[in-house]
Amino acid sequence: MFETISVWIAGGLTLCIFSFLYGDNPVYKFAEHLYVGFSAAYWLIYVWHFTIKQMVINPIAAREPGSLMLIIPLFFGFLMLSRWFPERYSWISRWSIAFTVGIGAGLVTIGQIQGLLLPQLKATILPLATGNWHTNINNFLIVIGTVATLTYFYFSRREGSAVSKFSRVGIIFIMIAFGSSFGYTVMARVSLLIGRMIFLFGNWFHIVKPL
Amino acid sequence: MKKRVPLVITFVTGFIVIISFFIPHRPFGPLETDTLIWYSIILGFTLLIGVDSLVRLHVRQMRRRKEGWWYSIVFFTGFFYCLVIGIISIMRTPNPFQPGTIFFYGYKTILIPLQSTMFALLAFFVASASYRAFRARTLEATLLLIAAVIVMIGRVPAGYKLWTRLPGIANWVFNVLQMGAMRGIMIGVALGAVAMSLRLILGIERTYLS
Amino acid sequence: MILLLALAFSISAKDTPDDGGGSITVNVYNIPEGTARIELSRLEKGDMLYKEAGLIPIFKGECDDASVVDGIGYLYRGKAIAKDTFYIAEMEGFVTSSPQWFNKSRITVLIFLILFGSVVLTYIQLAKKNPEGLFIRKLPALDAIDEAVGRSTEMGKPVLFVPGLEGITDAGTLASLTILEMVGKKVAEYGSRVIHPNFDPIVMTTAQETLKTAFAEAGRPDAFNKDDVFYLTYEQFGFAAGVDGIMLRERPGAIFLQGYFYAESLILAETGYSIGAIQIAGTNATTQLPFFVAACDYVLLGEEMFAASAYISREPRLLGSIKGSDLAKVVLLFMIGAGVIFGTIAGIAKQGGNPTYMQIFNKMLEFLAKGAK
Amino acid sequence: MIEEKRNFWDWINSIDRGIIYLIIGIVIILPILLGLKEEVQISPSVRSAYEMIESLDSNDVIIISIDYDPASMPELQPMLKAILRHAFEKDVKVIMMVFWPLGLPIGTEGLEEVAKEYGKVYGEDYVNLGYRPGDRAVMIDMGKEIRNFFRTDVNDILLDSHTMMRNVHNYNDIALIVGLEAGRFGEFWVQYVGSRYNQRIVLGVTGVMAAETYPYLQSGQIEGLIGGLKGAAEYETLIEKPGFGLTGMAAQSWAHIAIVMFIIIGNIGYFMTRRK
Repeated sequence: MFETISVWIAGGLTLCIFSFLYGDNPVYKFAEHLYVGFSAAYWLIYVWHFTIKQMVINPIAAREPGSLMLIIPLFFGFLMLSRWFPERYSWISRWSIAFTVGIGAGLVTIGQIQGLLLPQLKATILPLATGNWHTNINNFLIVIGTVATLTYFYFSRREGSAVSKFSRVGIIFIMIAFGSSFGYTVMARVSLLIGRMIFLFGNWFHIVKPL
Repeated sequence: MKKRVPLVITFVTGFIVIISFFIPHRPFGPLETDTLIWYSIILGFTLLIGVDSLVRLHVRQMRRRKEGWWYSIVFFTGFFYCLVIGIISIMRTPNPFQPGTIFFYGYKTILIPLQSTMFALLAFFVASASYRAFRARTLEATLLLIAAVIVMIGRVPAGYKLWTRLPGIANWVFNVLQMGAMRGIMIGVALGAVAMSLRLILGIERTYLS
Repeated sequence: MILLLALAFSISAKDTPDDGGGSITVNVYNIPEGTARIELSRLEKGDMLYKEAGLIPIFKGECDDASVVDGIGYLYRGKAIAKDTFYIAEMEGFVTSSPQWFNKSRITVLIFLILFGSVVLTYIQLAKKNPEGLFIRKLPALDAIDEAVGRSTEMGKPVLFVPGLEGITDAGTLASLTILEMVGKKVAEYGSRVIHPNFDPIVMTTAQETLKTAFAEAGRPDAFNKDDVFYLTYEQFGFAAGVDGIMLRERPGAIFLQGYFYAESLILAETGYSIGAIQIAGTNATTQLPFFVAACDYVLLGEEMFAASAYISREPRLLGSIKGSDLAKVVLLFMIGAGVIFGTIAGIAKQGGNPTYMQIFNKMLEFLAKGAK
Repeated sequence: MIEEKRNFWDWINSIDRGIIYLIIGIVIILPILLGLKEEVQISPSVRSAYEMIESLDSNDVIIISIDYDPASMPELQPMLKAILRHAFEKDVKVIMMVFWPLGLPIGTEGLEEVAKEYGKVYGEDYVNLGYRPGDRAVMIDMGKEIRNFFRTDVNDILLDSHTMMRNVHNYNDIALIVGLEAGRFGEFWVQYVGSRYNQRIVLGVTGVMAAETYPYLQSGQIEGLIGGLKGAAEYETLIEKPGFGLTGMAAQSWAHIAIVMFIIIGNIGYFMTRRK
């Protein structure tokens, strides 16, 4: 019984959202606001369970060594909500923001160099004489594609220079990349619709095998 | 105090993360571990900033009886419904997210259909956009179009039926032609990101404090 | 017979390299056929008995024992347990663990970081001294801004500027604000109007300030209407629907989609295309670029956005970063070029029966980045 | 007559979007209702992902990271189930964790469902760690000790009380990481775990993310790549357990054909109207 009601509500809400195809309308707006409200409260439960309870309260309750220190980040976390405090003190929230910005920046610096720049550079240095002409051609195209794209994004080049002319090759590769990425995205979006349709005709109307 | 302290905090925390990457020795290694845990706890609260502004926005709209204010009532209906079933589940079970709790049912009934249908709408929009915008106006647009069509057809079983080598060609376009350009773009973006991060750590970029 | 002996189950241990201490790396070799699990035990110097120390994963035959104390000697013993038998491997000398001051395996990252960092900082200093002295290519989309605003004014239509869905800390949003400043100046000069719907409240306040300054600098501070920069909603598709509505109602002559966008990008770009506006897009969201390229007249592709904002603002920090990245690209290109040529020669040599160069080539690559297992 | 002709090409050049929506709806619904089946061809990147898991021994431990939410569920949930079936079939032990806040319940549901199919026991064969904010920070600290961030599992039970976790401390004890990605976290797994800790990674990504993930495949930073619903269908074919992925393939095929048709028609219209 409970399951059935749940599926009927879910099916109805699905149709509400689909009504957007006809244009922005009150039914769609109703569903949209319901969604936003529901997910907002969902985040509250998340922060409680995973941040406050599991990461701060539980270790302190278990008297783990050093766990009392966890109150400090908890305090700075609350500071994020600067608008809860009198305007005069709201600048303190910048301390928490600065903390996350600093760590984020440090992580990006390391991650991009170690995880992207160096390995991708290494993977582009491909020998063009491997004994297999097929691989040779592919390697050549990969090297040219990368080099030409990098040249396209070289902003110190002057109009009409040889570098500028070569960068035209880059735009060809970039367009092919965007095209194939577009094709893949079409696939992704269509899959999502298929998922919803199978829900409607399977879980709700029981015409086909449900999810 | 208002600007200097945040700049110092950004510098110190960024520096800890970078230096402890190279120096595993005490105090840096353990310091990194603790800093990252603190980071995670503070970051948890950024989720709340969005919730906070949303609630405020809708309270304001209801007070001012702004046009469409009754949607704010819908917002709060969803909000309190989720909050109540969430709290009930927290009190009843150690894990409110476990299948079987009423919180989970709420999620399945409301959140899944709404969120996934919103994205499913994109299938219609992407079809209409491809029809409208994919015109062979220039050489660039033509290349984009051809690559898109090859991948679209080559990535589904129909492509194989059309021409058995089409899936292979689609894979080749992706693995070789697409890959090189995407790598070039990614390297460029990564350089920009590292430059931006260094600017942040060194206090040259301060827009986030304004 | 010798072959059989060489394949006997054996164990070795050493201080875990490049770590903060308190860990010993244990390896086992020639794991016997049919082994179900390998138990590890260790003997502390001065003790009499071996104590349990966990399991060694069979898939790699290696584990780090992180429960040791620095400076104390340990002996390890591996016990490979098969269905109805077991094999034992023991070590000869004691090992101790110790912390290291520098992680040698990460030297390449450090070199890169120092070189790139100093290049960027030097350029920022140079740009501070002489911002006009650093050359950056002018992008066609920038010329188009003038044209788009002009034509829009001629038709008596407003200009729409959408700043994307990210907050103020996103590089794309920051670049978007610089471009907004330029658009704002043009709009003020032509006496037109700019509509600026927002997703993020902080971006909204910043955009108001930016436009106010832009109108003032153009000599028309009174022409700026604060209500044209407004907050729309905090929900992705709600925002898309709202902007769509604005496009259909106000029929802007020029649309700027500048900033970080998500899946809604294609809804916005398509509606803009269908009302026949000149569209100038720019985003650092690589996944959304294809839609903009297909549906917009001019697109700033990723990094081009940052270059454009540096070009417009001439801010040393932006200019310096772009020039620094440019120099880094040149270096990378040279490394790729030299590497490919050397690799090709090495490949030819290898086919000719001389593998030495190929070995050097592979060593060099290994230095750049450690390969996956 | 000429007037009429031009009208036709104009119409072709600007078909009303309602008609497009209708046709797309039909070509997706019909194959589902008719229960059309399609076979898929296996692409090399999915095969290498499959072979990676196939090469694991029983009792090896893998991490599966749920980095998506209901919006991308139709693409990634079939991958989750297929990979879980493959892993449990081989008696590989699974640790599940989540980095997208709204993804935990669907991930848990998939895990429990497949675990039940194979009679697996919680704590012995699989563990659910739950969610932590701070993605990259969590990934890095887990390389030192998983318990730094996860003292307990999602149910507040200490990790040490689960038999399968007793000897699992960091990535050294993890045979493989499988990331199911709808956003940038796949890149984070590669950059902060793959490169830093030399960890083997297989990614399953949505179609949108596929383009950005291929460079990591070519550079060997990931061992395999499963892209979109088609990738899921390929994986289901490889483990011979058809699921949602294969069910959707016929509709997928027809929708793509319809969209390509629209593109072709649009271009014909464009050239015919422009010629005049």
